[in-house]
Amino acid sequence: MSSILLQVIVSGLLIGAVYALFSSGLTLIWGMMNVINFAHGDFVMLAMYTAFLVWTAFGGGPAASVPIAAVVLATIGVLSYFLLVRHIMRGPMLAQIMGTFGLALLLRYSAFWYFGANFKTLPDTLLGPPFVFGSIRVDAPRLLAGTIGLIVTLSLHLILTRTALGSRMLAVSEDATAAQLMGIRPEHMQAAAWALAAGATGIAGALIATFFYTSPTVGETLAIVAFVTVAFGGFGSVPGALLAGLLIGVIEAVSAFMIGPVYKDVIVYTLFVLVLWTRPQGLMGKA
Amino acid sequence: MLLKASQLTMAFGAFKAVDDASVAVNEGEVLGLIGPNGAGKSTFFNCLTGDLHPTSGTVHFEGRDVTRLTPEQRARLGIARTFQVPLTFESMSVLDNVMIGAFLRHHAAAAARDKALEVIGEVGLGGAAEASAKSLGTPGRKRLEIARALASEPKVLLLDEAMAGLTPAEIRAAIDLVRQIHRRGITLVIVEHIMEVIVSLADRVVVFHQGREIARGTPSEVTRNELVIEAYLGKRHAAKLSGGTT
Amino acid sequence: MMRRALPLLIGALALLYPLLVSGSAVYQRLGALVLLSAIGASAWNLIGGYAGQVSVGHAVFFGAGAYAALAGYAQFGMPPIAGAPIGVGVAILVAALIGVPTLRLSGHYFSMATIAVAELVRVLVTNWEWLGGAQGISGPAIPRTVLDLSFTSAVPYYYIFLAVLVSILFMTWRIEKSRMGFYLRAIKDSERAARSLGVAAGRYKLYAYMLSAGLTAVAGALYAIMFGFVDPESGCGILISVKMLIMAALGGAGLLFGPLVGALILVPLEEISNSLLGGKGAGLTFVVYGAIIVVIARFLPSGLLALFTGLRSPRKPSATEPSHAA
Amino acid sequence: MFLQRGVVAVLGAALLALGTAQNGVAQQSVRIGAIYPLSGNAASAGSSSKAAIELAVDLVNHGNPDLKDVPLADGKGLPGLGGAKIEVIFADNQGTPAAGQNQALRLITEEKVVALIGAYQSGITVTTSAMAERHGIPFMAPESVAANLTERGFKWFFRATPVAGDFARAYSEFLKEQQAAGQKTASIAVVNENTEYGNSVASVIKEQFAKDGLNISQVIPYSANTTDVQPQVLQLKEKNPDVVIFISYTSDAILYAKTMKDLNWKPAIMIADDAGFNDPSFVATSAGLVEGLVNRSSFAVGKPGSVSAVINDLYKKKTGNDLDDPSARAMQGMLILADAINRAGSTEPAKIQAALKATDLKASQVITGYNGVKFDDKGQNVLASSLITQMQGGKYVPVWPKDKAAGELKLPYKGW
Repeated sequence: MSSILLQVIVSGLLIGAVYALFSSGLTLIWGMMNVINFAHGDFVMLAMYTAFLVWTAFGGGPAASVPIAAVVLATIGVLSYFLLVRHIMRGPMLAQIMGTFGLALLLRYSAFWYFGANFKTLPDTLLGPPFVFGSIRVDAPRLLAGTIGLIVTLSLHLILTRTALGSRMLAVSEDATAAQLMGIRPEHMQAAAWALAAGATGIAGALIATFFYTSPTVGETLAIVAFVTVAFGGFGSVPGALLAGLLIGVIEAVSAFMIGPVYKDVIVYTLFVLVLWTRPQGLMGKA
Repeated sequence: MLLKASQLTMAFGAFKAVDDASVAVNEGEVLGLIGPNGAGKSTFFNCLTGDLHPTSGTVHFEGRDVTRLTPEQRARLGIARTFQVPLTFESMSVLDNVMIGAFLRHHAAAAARDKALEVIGEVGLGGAAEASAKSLGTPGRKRLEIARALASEPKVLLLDEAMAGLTPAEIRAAIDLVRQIHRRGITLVIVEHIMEVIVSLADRVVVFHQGREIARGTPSEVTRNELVIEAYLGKRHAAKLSGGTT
Repeated sequence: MMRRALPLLIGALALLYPLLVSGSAVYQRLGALVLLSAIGASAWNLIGGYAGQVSVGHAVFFGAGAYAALAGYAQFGMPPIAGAPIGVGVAILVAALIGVPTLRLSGHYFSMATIAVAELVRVLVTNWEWLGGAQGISGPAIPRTVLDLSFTSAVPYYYIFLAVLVSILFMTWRIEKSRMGFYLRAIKDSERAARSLGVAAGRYKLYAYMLSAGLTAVAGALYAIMFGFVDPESGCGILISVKMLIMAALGGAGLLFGPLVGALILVPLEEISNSLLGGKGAGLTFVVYGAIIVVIARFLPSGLLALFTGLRSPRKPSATEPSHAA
Repeated sequence: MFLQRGVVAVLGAALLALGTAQNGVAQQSVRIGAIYPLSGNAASAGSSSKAAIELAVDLVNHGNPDLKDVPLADGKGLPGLGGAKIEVIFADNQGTPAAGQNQALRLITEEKVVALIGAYQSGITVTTSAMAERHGIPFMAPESVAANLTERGFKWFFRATPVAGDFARAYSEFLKEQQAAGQKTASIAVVNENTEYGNSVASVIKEQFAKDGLNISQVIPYSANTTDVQPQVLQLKEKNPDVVIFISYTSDAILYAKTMKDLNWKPAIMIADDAGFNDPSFVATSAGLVEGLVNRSSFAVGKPGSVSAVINDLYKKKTGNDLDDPSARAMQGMLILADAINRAGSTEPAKIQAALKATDLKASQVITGYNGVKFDDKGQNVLASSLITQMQGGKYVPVWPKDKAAGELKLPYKGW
């Protein structure tokens, strides 16, 4: 294998891990509450601005911006849950699309109003020079984002499967009434899920900001990828999102390199539709 | 023979929910399917209605192989059903619910409405025709499902635990309703775990256990069958049953 | 009395609206825009509202109509309106192709599949030179004959759109009252129960999808005729799909007049807030727009019209024929 | 009943909006409508253009002593109309052709503007100018380059900007000069975004270069607003062309600058076709990554005291950014309109149209690098031209053609 092709695959894996990272919050909400959060991309956008603010305020890098963005976004997540989502999730699916789409516009253009339309970026020297392995180069921000992406998705998975909080949240998602009879307050668990999901999204956004531009409409660019990743991997499955993210990253990179960048979307969407047709529950979703 | 299942097997992976079951339903009879939870009777039932396609074996209706037909195709041939957990059309009125069934044989809305109103009267929901299906309680919903199925003018009606969740008084009313349906010449297949229902309604009973048929005969025969008592009823229930009360 | 007077009043208002605002070309045009959006949303309503299959990819059909109208002009010099039937045909055909596999999917999976297919189509159209590729295609900039339907005033558009909308609503009303309408609602509530009663759910969903697609193409063709331009984003972009859905949902999905009510609220809101706030360039238009959508979703999740159907007796519109009034 | 009340309420609100919109009509001012993307993906560019147009109007209305050569910049308003001031009404096209056309109608019929300027995106200029044409209102397109805009037989459409053919000729001549000077130009790659702008410019460049014997060895179209540009950069790295021409919007431009550094690849000559690479956001975020980048621009800041330098200072004071090329062209468009209205001596559209047709501005009278302004029958400015600039120390400096240069061209490309 030529070293360039190897570099293409490495690059694909890195961006794929990032896709997984910013999709895991979406899949959590989707799987646990059966709510499509159309504002997910705008949550990422808010986290990116948070990182930018942290840097302009006191020059803080990811070490400061990641935890701050996680807390800020978790708060926004809980607020969204109590003020909006709690009320629309029992309604028809259309109300959820309508409500979260409205929320997306509200967040996007509030950011627009506050920060202006200009693109912002963090200095590219924030995290030091790229790592060089032979002929393969891995830039530090992406490596950090990819690594933390793996850690966050794995931790989310462990929280869901190995902790009391996780099993309670799953109990609520399986059967809220039964869970209530067992003394679990569904609203608390759902709020916790939103906090967790939005917090993970906060981490994702703060990390993406280190190598991507930030603008009020950046969420749109990212959201579609997140939707496809989540549906591809299986709604609600965090490991599914990880697998799908990595796959999409590599497929995009290799097809863009070998066939042409304009066709990478064609290939990813076609694959996605094929997966839906043959395996509607996604790669790792429950049947 | 109206409806016949031959050597039906339904496997989910390695697990066989129904294992080589053969059951025939005669025209005009009331057949009971019983068995403990997980015995495979619901799976078997769903193979008859077309909700599931068996892994192997065949289903014949009026001599015709319907194994691969969809539920809607079977409904058109005259197989109707109710659901264990009622699946009423929640956004519609009782009348509209029943009209969905009536539309199968009456394509014009007016004719379907007439048919539906007639059936609604028969099942005793007359006063509630305009009420929303959502407003009904469990007995009402079960009755609505039966009305809906009847409006499709079936030859055979399959009732999936139509009495579950009802009070004894409601059960007695429901049994009367089923008898009345039977008198109209509709063949019935009843899945039940309430013995009283089976004993008072069924001409013949087939008992399932772990996916296999373990006994068949009249209700009194199977309730005396050792295998059935051991596998399913348990001694306590058997004693209760012979006492004749519940 | 009131029940009879109200529809008459609304009908008269609809017919006279361009005269009532004759002093303002902008408000005449606003009327036409409301009707155009209502046409699209009503078309979507057939599959998304009545049958409950939430398509987020109707832009494909909208684009088919819009592109057919203008490609017919650009390639063969046809008047755009002549391309409309071709667009409708293409949309129905494409709907059949997309529908057969995707309508098997349920709930969110269907929605996701429609998004993906629509994005796929958008990317393909972007790379399709015959359709103008990324640059899009323009209609006749200067009308050659009246058949080009290129008017300075919005009033002719208003009446064309009104006639189309009334036809679509009449057709929808007929369907609503018929077996198909009942079946679609049954499928929405419980596909499994519907099938057990002999409803060929797959076929009816496909019919509704194809019909909805064809009517959406009409909306697309009318859009292209009025605006005289379409490119991949304005023809097949995801925003087109979402707007149709939001409009129907806001008024009341699955209700005859739901989409129209949604359009009556959202289109003026969009236009007026853009006129008042857009020039300031602070994005306030969309803050207002988003906030209102959120508030309606929060307090009226089934749409504005649910407010009235909830207050009325539980009697369904199905019982309006006097001979059967109980 | 409720529905009825709703309709009345909506109509009421609408009429109210109409009322307030009309209240602001001032008797003495000449009203011009400006339609730009003030929300959506291109909002960054739209707000810069808005600021530049405001600056142009400010020059006409209040003047500036350092700009004696620029027509009307003496602060006397429009002498041809008794010193009337210009008032610009801005509208947001929201990045959609529909909103652009709706707003055009509003500006024409409600705001009674005498001319329109806009609309940045070519597709929106199509629909917006069609509305102006139907109403017989002059339309000035200062920056939309799509070729078909001037092929529609419009009588009210004027375009001041150079178009793709002009850029392509400039690149070709520039590269041939570099070839003659000993630079390697054996293989040329074109990387273009895949919407109307990138596609049309790329195809014109391909034609022109083929005619001029320049070898394009690689063309990489890609979808705009992409999440990742690593594959594109790796494709370049694999073929290693001597020259790369990027045709990109801001978001992708930022990613290309970063990614080329991350993957450590650069060509000997890197050319950017204006757009994203001239966006103040790009310069602010990425200037340090693209030292030596050759760019195309119609505007470049000249020596201190020159017209362009004075205007750039004024713009910087207003916005905090240097004046970028598309915004400078928007500003130029507004100044051309103002000049024509002044010469028309009337706010009657037909007279403005006639004055626009008679426009004859010299190179010294324009703020951009155009050779002047003169419209042909189709409304295209035949004197429009481009400069070649180079990123030097965080700023674009004009380096070619020689007579308009303010700095020395430094090759090869340095990058970071």
